[in-house]
Amino acid sequence: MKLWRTPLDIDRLKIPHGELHIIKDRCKGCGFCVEYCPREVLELSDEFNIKGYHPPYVKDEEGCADCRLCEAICPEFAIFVTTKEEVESVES
Amino acid sequence: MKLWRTPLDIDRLKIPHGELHIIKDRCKGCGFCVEYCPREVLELSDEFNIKGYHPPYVKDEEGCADCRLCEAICPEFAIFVTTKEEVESVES
Amino acid sequence: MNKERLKPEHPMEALLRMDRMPHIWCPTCGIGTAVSCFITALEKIDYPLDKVVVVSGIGCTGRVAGYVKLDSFHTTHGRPIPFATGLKLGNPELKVVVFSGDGDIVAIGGNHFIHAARRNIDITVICVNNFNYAMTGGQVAPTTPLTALATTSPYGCFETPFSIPYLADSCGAVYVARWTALHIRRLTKSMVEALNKPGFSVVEVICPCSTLYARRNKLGTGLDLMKFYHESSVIKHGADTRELDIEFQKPMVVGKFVDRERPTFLESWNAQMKKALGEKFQPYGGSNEHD
Amino acid sequence: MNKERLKPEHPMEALLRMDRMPHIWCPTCGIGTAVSCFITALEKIDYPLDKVVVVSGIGCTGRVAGYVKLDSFHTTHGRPIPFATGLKLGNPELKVVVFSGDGDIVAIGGNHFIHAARRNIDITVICVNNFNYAMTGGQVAPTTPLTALATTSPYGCFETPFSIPYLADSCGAVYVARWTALHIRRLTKSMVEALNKPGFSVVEVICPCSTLYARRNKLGTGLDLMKFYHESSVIKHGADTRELDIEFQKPMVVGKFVDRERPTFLESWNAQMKKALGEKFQPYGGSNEHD
Amino acid sequence: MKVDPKGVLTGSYFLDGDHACCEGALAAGCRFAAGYPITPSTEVVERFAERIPLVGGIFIQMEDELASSIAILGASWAGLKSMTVTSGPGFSLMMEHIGLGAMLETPCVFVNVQRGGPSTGLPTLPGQADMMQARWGSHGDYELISLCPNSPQECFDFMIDAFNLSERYRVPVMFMMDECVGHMTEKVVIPPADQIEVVPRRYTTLPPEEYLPFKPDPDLVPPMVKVGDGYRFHVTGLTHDERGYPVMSAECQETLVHRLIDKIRRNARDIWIYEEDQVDGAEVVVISYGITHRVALRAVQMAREKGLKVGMMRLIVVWPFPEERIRQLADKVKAFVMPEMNYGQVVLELERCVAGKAKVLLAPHGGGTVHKPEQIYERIMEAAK
Amino acid sequence: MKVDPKGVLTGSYFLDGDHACCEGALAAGCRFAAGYPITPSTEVVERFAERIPLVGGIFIQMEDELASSIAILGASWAGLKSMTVTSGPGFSLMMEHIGLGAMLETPCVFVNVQRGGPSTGLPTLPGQADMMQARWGSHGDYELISLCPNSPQECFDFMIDAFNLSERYRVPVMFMMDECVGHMTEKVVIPPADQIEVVPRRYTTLPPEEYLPFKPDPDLVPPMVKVGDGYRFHVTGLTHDERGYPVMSAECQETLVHRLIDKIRRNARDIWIYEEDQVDGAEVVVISYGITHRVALRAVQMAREKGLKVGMMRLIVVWPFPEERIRQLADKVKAFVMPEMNYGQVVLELERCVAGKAKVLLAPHGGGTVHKPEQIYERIMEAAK
Amino acid sequence: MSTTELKIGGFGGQGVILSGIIIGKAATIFDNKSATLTQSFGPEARGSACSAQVLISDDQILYPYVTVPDIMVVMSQEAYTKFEPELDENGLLLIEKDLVKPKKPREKIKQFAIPATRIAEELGRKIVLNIVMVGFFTAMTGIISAKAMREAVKTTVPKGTEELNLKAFDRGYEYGMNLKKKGKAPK
Amino acid sequence: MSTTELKIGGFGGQGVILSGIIIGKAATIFDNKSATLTQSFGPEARGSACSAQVLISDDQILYPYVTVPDIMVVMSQEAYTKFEPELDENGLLLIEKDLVKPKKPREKIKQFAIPATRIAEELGRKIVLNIVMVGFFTAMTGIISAKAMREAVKTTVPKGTEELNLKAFDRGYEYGMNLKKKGKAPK
Ligand SMILES: Cc1ncc(C[n+]2csc(CCOP(=O)(O)OP(=O)(O)O)c2C)c(N)n1
Ligand SMILES: Cc1ncc(C[n+]2csc(CCOP(=O)(O)OP(=O)(O)O)c2C)c(N)n1
Ligand code: SF4
Ligand code: SF4
Ligand code: SF4
Ligand code: SF4
Ligand code: SF4
Ligand code: SF4
Ligand SMILES: [Mg+2]
Ligand SMILES: [Mg+2]
Repeated sequence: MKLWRTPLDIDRLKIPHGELHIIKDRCKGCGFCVEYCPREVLELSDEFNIKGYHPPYVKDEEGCADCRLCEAICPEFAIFVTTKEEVESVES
Repeated sequence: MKLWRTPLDIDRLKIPHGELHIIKDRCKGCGFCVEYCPREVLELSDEFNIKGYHPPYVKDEEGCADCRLCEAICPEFAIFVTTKEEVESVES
Repeated sequence: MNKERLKPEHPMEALLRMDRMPHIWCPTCGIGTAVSCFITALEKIDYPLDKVVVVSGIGCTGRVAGYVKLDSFHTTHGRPIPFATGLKLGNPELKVVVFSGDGDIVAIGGNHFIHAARRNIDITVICVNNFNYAMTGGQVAPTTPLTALATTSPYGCFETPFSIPYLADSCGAVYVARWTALHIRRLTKSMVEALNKPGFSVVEVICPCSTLYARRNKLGTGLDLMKFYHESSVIKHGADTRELDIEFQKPMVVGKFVDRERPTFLESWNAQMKKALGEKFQPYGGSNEHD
Repeated sequence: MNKERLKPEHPMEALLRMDRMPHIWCPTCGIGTAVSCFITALEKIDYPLDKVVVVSGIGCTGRVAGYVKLDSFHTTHGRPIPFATGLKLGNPELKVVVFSGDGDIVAIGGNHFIHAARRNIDITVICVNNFNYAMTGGQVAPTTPLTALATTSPYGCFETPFSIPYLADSCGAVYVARWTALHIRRLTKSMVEALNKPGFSVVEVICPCSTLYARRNKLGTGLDLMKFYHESSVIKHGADTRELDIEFQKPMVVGKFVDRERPTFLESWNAQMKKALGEKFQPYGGSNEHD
Repeated sequence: MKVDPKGVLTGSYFLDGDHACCEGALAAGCRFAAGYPITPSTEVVERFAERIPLVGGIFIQMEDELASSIAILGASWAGLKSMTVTSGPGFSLMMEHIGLGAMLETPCVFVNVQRGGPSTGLPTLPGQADMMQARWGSHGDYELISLCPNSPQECFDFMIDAFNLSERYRVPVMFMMDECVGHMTEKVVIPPADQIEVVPRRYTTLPPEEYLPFKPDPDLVPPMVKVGDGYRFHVTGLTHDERGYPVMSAECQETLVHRLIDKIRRNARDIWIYEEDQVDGAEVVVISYGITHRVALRAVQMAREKGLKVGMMRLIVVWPFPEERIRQLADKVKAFVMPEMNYGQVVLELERCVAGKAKVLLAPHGGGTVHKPEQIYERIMEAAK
Repeated sequence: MKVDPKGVLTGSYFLDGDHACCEGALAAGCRFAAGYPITPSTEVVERFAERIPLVGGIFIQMEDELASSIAILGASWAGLKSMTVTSGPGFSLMMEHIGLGAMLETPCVFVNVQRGGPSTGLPTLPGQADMMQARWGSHGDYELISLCPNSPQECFDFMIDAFNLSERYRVPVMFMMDECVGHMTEKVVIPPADQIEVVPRRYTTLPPEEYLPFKPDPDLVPPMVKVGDGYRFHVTGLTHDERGYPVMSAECQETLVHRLIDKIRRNARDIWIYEEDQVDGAEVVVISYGITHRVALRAVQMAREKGLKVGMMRLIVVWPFPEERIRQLADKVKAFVMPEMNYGQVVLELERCVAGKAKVLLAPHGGGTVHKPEQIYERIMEAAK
Repeated sequence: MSTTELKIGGFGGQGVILSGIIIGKAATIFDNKSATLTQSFGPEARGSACSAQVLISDDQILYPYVTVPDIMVVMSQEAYTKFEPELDENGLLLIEKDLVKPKKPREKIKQFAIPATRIAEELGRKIVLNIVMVGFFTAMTGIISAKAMREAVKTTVPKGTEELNLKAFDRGYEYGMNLKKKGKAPK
Repeated sequence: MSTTELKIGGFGGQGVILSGIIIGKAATIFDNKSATLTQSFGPEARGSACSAQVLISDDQILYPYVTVPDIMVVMSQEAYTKFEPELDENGLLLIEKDLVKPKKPREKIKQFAIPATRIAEELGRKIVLNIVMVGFFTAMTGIISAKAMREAVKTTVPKGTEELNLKAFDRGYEYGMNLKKKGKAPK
């Protein structure tokens, strides 16, 4: 097993996290993503989209664990996650 | 329980038995009755009926136990049994 | 002791359309025997025979409706069950019997069979399983044992057949039995029980088609075949319905497998409507209508 | 680690007909989630997606074929299974998926379902059970739980529903699972397993119709209902399929219930013909045809 | 005969055609419906399911249309007036049992709320393209009766006629609505029960020994019996003799099937229902049925405003087709125009009966919506040329 | 295109029509049949079941006719030529999928060996009473092609035409045999494979990005693709646009359904197949199809012997009906006689096209056996009066 | 013109059809007029624009369709966008104030708005917004008597909700009458 | 007359249709004639009278049905009773000796019998009685060559039974030729 060298700056090593993309006008405000996000990252907004629904917004930008449950659960294909480029992590 | 008087002539007391009626022209000679009669009372004849089949005949007139299996098994409704009037029995 | 009748006539004649005899069934075909048992069963149930109706589909077995002297309907292939459903719901005091073939009941008619069982429509289904579509000349059926020959499986059947009792059981039938046509007494008894049982009851009658199935598979005469099945079958009341598969020329399990209680369709209708509508409900059918 | 895409687009777009979005499904309807799981499953199976075909019947779920960017057929109500059978036998190298509703699969289509299972046709059936006929406005279905309201059971459903896994099992399906639409990971995994399994595989997806069923039965929002089922359901792999009935607003059992081996229809055809015809047999289908 | 008042919801209502159709059935005494949901007809049975437990009768949603269409035959023989309701795809599935109904001479009503076809087509939008199917859709030869209402009130009224005709002639009657009429809401007046005349089932008066289930009266219609009354009768879809026994011969076929056909053809004068308006002296007569009639009215108005003498004939009973009347009109007018929501169906019969004596112009429309009145108007003007 | 020789059983045989029909299908390249047994058609699939494992293809006996009739559509899209075989009651059950086949423009062949109807009727005896059903039996508007052979040889020959027409126009073709032809045995000559011409499926030459599955060529027929070739296309029984996507509008309906109809109507001249004999100068022309043609021949002989000028026209393609030719003939002859084994079906179209220009006499027959030649002869003599 | 053509638009779930039914019922059953209601709906319409068309006349109605609406009631933006252009150039347009952001109306069109949703919410059930609109319609058009309309509301809405709905009707009606009083509306 | 009309009658299971097929095949495939075989069968016919009709001609056959048979081959009493009256008044009637008890033949009818069942039984398989009859037919009518007939028998009967069947054919044929030699039959 390969041994990693001790990180230079342990604080800068983050768990990988996700960047959320919400296609607002596709959303029907069902709340599945909000309800099932294990990190409680999302919340329904007050804003109306073009169809008159309240799409979610990212309440806790940093909290997302990139688990992609929201992406999988959304019945409207309206939310997805990309892995954030971890500029701050030791290994790129 | 009512007690029966001893029969006057024990020999004349017979088990009830059946009289066979074979509607020859209805028979298709399948042999079910012959095969399944528990008393081997029946046998297929050599005679042809109107349809060209060999209907059974009663080989053992006295052997029939009036069980009516032949009647029940015949797929052609071609054989049936009536209970013989037991003139010889003690109780009519 | 009965007086001998003056003019003895076959005791079943009263319940048969004698003006249509001889029937079309081949020599050694067991369908006639199944009918004979049915007639005996009718005599044993305590029900006015004017109120008993026979419904058949199309097929050799489907001809039964035409020979039994009751109100009787020879309908379309595969649809005797929904016709019977209409009859029964149309007049709940009728006792409705579907007497038809395996093709009728579980091939083209399979959907009606499973749904009527699920709903527990109060009818009795007597299904003659002769392992093929006989009337049309001996094609493979969903009951043909693996490897058996039939006109449309000329190289041997390769489709796993249905077990009718298992299918009936898994869809909710309240009474399920299987006998060969030669289990006269037991078959008759099952018919009586099925007729007396409220709800969807099924009696499978094994009688391999002697003309087409037996001949094509070189299984000897119809009598040989019937004897084989009758003698080799194993009676196992209450057997697990998952274990009732029929294999080509192997011993099979017969018996009464299911006898359970469930409210019938009409009982459920009446109960639910009463519950929901109370006094406003105009009950329809059931004994109150016809007492 | 992936480079962030320049123009991020939804990763499922490649497999969806984006020109047809938004889809017709109501807010909080779980069908979309089931499709999402299906897309993920497709990405996980090792099969060229050009060779994967989706067949639907008619219904809300029946619209799936129209949204998935694969060769796809929106056929007639109740008949996706026999259409799929024709496709599969017509070109055995296809992977054929039937994605349709409970009405389609076990009401009008019940006969095809039981026969395809019996024959072990090598297709995967994904059946969305939303407890009613949704597309036509929320009528009672053979899956509606007892006492639930529907437009054609305005006083409460009084017919015992089918248990789809039990029906599938008793007719011979080789793989049977049930999940709610919110069991994302598990549902996806079952879809992958079903797609990889040769033979007739069935995945039931519970997602009660939020617009018609939930509203009429006053069960709150679709989210409430989905949560209820997701949270209250009990996972029981290998559960006895006879014990999978769904009762109105009661916990239900989910899991993978059946995973057995049986030769598929085409395997049986090839084997039987080879046995009977030897060299004369021109094998059709199977890998030899298309390698 | 007066109808059983239990089913009659006397009063004035604002109802759509589907609901009115259901009320018509109940008023006519229908006590059994079997159905399978399909847009745009489902409302008929939805209402039936709601109303029937209050009236005394039964509704069953069957597993498919094959089942519904035969369940109603069973119920009819059990003595109930019965119906099923469907639309295009379901109607196609009922064809076998429409034939069985004709062969068993079973009174019953098939309601088809027509939508756009073929196949799944336009499930929520109107069409009139099942008209030929209503006549020819089952295998073999037979004749039935088809009616077309054009408003919710007529859905109510003519359902009673439909049941009456079906009892009178012992035939399945096709009640050919369309999505427009089915989903259109208007005032519907339901009269008191004692103002509704229903044709009673013609039961035999003979004892079981003398009764033959398929021996016709002089009007070619055989009296009927109910199951369970001790007649021990037999009924079969095979070609049968007067006893109802199968007889497989060309002679029996000729006797039976010819009668089944003549039963309708020879009684056609009593079956035809149509309306006429200003046909006397008309140059052009517009013939239409169902909702299309109401659309054609506007086109006719437009043409009349231009001074054209345009008559209208509206078919309520479309099958049997009123040949006789058409032949009479054909001698008098210059042209006929027939708008249909299809690419030419009933117009073929019209053209046949006109036999070249006048022009016949079709104003076709694929369905999905009704004609624009202009489309019909143009044909009228063309016809007048 | 030359046919795949594997299915061609070149040689001379003494075969019945059902078996010849099967050989015709195999010779035409049919490699998939789905069926459900029904007299008098079952022999076709029985032979297919026996022959196909030797040829490379597959037969499946489905659970019912609903299933068979849609399985063949699936197989056709998978790239195989496919057929199903049935008779009256089964044909009625196939109506929904005949409509689907028309809507999806799926090449395939439906064989109906006609027996006596309606309903179960006369299962083992002939009829010709499903002819209108073949045209109108499914809901909605569409047009198909129907052929009628009159001998085992023609069962072979015209099955090849049936498959060819179905590929050429992307329509289900109805092969309307009857029990007589199906169960009649005669010499059948099967030519060598290289003498059999088959119409190849017209596959698109466009790449997936450009291909639209329902965009027609100028002849109104859209090229096709096979499943699994990477086109990721969609097909629906709903009214659809050229992409195959559902569009629920009257406009889309008009574009699509009108084209489906015109595809046949406008190409009718290339589809019609008929034979004529001595029609020039004839006073009376006898028009017939199927087995009835061979019976009519004797009647015509009898009339000719009496010195009457009688022409014969025999329809091989019955639908589309050869309107144009009938109109021409109607100008020239005094009367037409049409014998049919029904109480008047195709004769209605004849009468319509003749448009009063000549008499039209039907020689009806209920089926169960063929006409007595005298019955036709009498009508000819009556027509000549 | 003896026939008034009315079109009501909104999205599925707003009770568009029900408002059409109430108006038609009031006209036919309680006001002795003729009325024909037709509707457009479809599977595609789940949640998207749907409409009810009502013809109201003193005579029998033959041709049953609205061609050029004289009056239009609009409860959603999508319906506004889709249907407004159909309105007769002299037509009357009634809109839901918060849900519809109209463009400048065409020259001769009379256009009035009511915050029906807000009023409905005040009454405690957003769902009665359609009845508020119906009340507003009654006031602004006068073609059907308020009495008949109230009767129709009472006999059409689900049992147990009559009072609430009548209140909603009245609020809409009053709002309209006030507008009229202020001289802003047709009399 | 260029067309010979033949009817073969018996009961189901006797191979009536097969004999028709052999004759038709011999005519068409091996003797360059035309032949049309039609059959009557039905569900009612299980075990009861059934028949095959064959037209044999040098020209193309149009009208495909037997109307008045010139030749009749009868293998059962029931068939005899049912079909015999149809035979042409100058016709030829060939019967199975043991199975058919004929009445006195009509005036000009030529009638000959063969104990085909017995012959078949002698050959060990009662089932070939139909082939014996076919041989007898060949000898007595001469319309098809014995060579063609033998060829047809050989290629039509089940594989493995060719020899037996040819023997049966020959026995029937010889029986007929002998009858003819004895001057009892048409030449
Ligand atoms: C719709 C339809 N399809 C097919 C047939 C032809 N058919 C008549 S009977 C029969 C099968 C009979 O099989 P089964 O029900 O097992 O009865 P059996 O003759 O074996 O007793 C079939 C396929 C038909 N009459 N109707
Ligand atoms: C032959 C036929 N019958 C009925 C219909 C009408 N129909 C369309 S979808 C549907 C039911 C849909 O229910 P389900 O399959 O459960 O799908 P869901 O809409 O619930 O997803 C029905 C009955 C039809 N299209 N065709
Ligand atoms: S990826 Fe996971 S953690 Fe991130 S928002 Fe989605 S569900 Fe929440
Ligand atoms: S799951 Fe999708 S549709 Fe539902 S709220 Fe979240 S983004 Fe919107
Ligand atoms: S009644 Fe019994 S014992 Fe007598 S013959 Fe019949 S089967 Fe034999
Ligand atoms: S069982 Fe009946 S048919 Fe069979 S041999 Fe005996 S009497 Fe004859
Ligand atoms: S064919 Fe078979 S099932 Fe039919 S009657 Fe004969 S033996 Fe019985
Ligand atoms: S109606 Fe029901 S099943 Fe259909 S999309 Fe809406 S919520 Fe889903
Ligand atoms: Mg069977
Ligand atoms: Mg559903």
